Amino acid sequence: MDNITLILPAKPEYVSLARLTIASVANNMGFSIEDVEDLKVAVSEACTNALSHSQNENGSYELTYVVDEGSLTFTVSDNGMGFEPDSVMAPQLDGEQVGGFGLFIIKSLMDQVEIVSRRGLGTSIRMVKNRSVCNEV
Amino acid sequence: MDNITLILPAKPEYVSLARLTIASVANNMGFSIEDVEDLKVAVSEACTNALSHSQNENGSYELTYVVDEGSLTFTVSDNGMGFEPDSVMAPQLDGEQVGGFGLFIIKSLMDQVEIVSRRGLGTSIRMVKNRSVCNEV
Amino acid sequence: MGMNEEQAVVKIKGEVDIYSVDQFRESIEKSMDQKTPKIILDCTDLSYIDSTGMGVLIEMRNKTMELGQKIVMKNPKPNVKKLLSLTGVDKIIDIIENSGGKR
Amino acid sequence: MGMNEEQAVVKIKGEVDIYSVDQFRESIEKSMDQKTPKIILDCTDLSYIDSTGMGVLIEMRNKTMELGQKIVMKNPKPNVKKLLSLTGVDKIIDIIENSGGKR
Ligand SMILES: Nc1ncnc2c1ncn2[C@@H]1O[C@H](COP(=O)(O)OP(=O)(O)O)[C@@H](O)[C@H]1O
Ligand SMILES: Nc1ncnc2c1ncn2[C@@H]1O[C@H](COP(=O)(O)OP(=O)(O)O)[C@@H](O)[C@H]1O
Repeated sequence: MDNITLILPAKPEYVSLARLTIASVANNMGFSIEDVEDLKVAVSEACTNALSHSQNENGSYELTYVVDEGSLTFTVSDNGMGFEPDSVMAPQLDGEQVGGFGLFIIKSLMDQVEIVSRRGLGTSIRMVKNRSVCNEV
Repeated sequence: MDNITLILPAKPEYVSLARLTIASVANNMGFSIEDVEDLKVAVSEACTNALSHSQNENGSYELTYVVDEGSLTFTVSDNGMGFEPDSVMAPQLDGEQVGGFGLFIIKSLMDQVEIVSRRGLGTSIRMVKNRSVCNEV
Repeated sequence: MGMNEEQAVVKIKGEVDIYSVDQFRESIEKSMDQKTPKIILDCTDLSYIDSTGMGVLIEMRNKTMELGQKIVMKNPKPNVKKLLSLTGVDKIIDIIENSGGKR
Repeated sequence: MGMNEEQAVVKIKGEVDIYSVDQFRESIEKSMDQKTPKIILDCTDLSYIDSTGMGVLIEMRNKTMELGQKIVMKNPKPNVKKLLSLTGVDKIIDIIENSGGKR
């Protein structure tokens, strides 16, 4: 079990570093191309939320990747304003709603999602992607 | 001034992540292709030393990148056995010596190098690369 | 950007995320100014998009519809198509493949 | 790996660093077994090398010399050449460019 930590400035231009690093780690683990693309989206959505909803202009946020035999577990943690995960409504998929897709996309693409959030303290979202055997080439 | 921190497992397979991240940061800063290559080598040499000389088998080591207007400052810090930087001899460049090139290469490629090392506590090497105006295309 | 009488073509390149999304919006808005009935977003070189891009696509689709224009996405990669489908954006924006065959 | 009577050719691909350096050494050692007088390291697709690779190059150059063989590096990229020159390895290992012209 290997741990990687990445602390990024809370600025849009560094979200690509989160994608770059997770793609590299997942590639080396043998994830399929499709899974790697899913992981890039999931980590970006979590970073985007850390930036957009955390009011922490000059701050930073933290990513961790935990490399395991059969899975990649990663978390995105901010010190932002927090929220109540259970009160977030599922988006309408009729194409009329402009926002609110982030958490929905993460839950659709990842095998496990856990959100811990405290009002005024921050949010940590933990995602797990299993390396499916049948996806291996 | 933006700060990025990366904590990596002290294992050879993760040194490429150090290269990947510094190349991405330096590219976005507008460093020339040659400078980016130099930065990749310098960060790798420092990581290789952190792994090779730090006896910290199951440990980790830390990288920081500080993005400034005109320069990229980065450090590689380990909790290893430390050494006395002043007692390291310059390598012989007659092609007969197999090792001892790491610090020499770093000093050749970077604009500033500073080593802080404490026996038994660890080593931190700080490197600066200036974005030279004349290198810009 | 290219055009003929009927359609404007915008080439979307690289990654659309929270950093580049404003530029993405602007390039579509710019092509709207040509007032062609059709606006083709050529996605051949679009390697990545996420919810920030989906939001802009919906926004721009609604805006063009009001003006009697229509956005069409051309040749999106599998990962892009997956997001369009997941968010239902493919129900309101037409997608065409490279050959020109409608999906 | 290819060979004719005179020379063995080893294609070196990707990155040589502390992780891949053992594989780099092994591929050179393997080509030594063919006992050709010349061993060409085709570096066309070698994108990165550092001091770990320089160490192996010196080691292998010394070993082949003892056996009456000779290592030649073919078509290294500018960043690779820079390291060869910085460490003086280019003084003991010949470098040839793609055209075959000796440097
Ligand atoms: N890291 C976070 N910090 C605070 N609030 C968050 C965070 N992540 C999500 N939220 C809340 O959850 C809601 C839904 O998030 P999401 O599904 O990503 O859609 P969107 O970000 O487009 O609103 C957000 O509007 C926000 O109120
Ligand atoms: N991070 C480190 N921890 C402990 N010792 C170090 C570290 N970095 C360098 N050294 C010492 O400095 C010497 C020279 O290092 P270097 O120039 O990189 O060559 P090499 O690693 O090939 O010996 C090493 O042999 C080692 O004794």
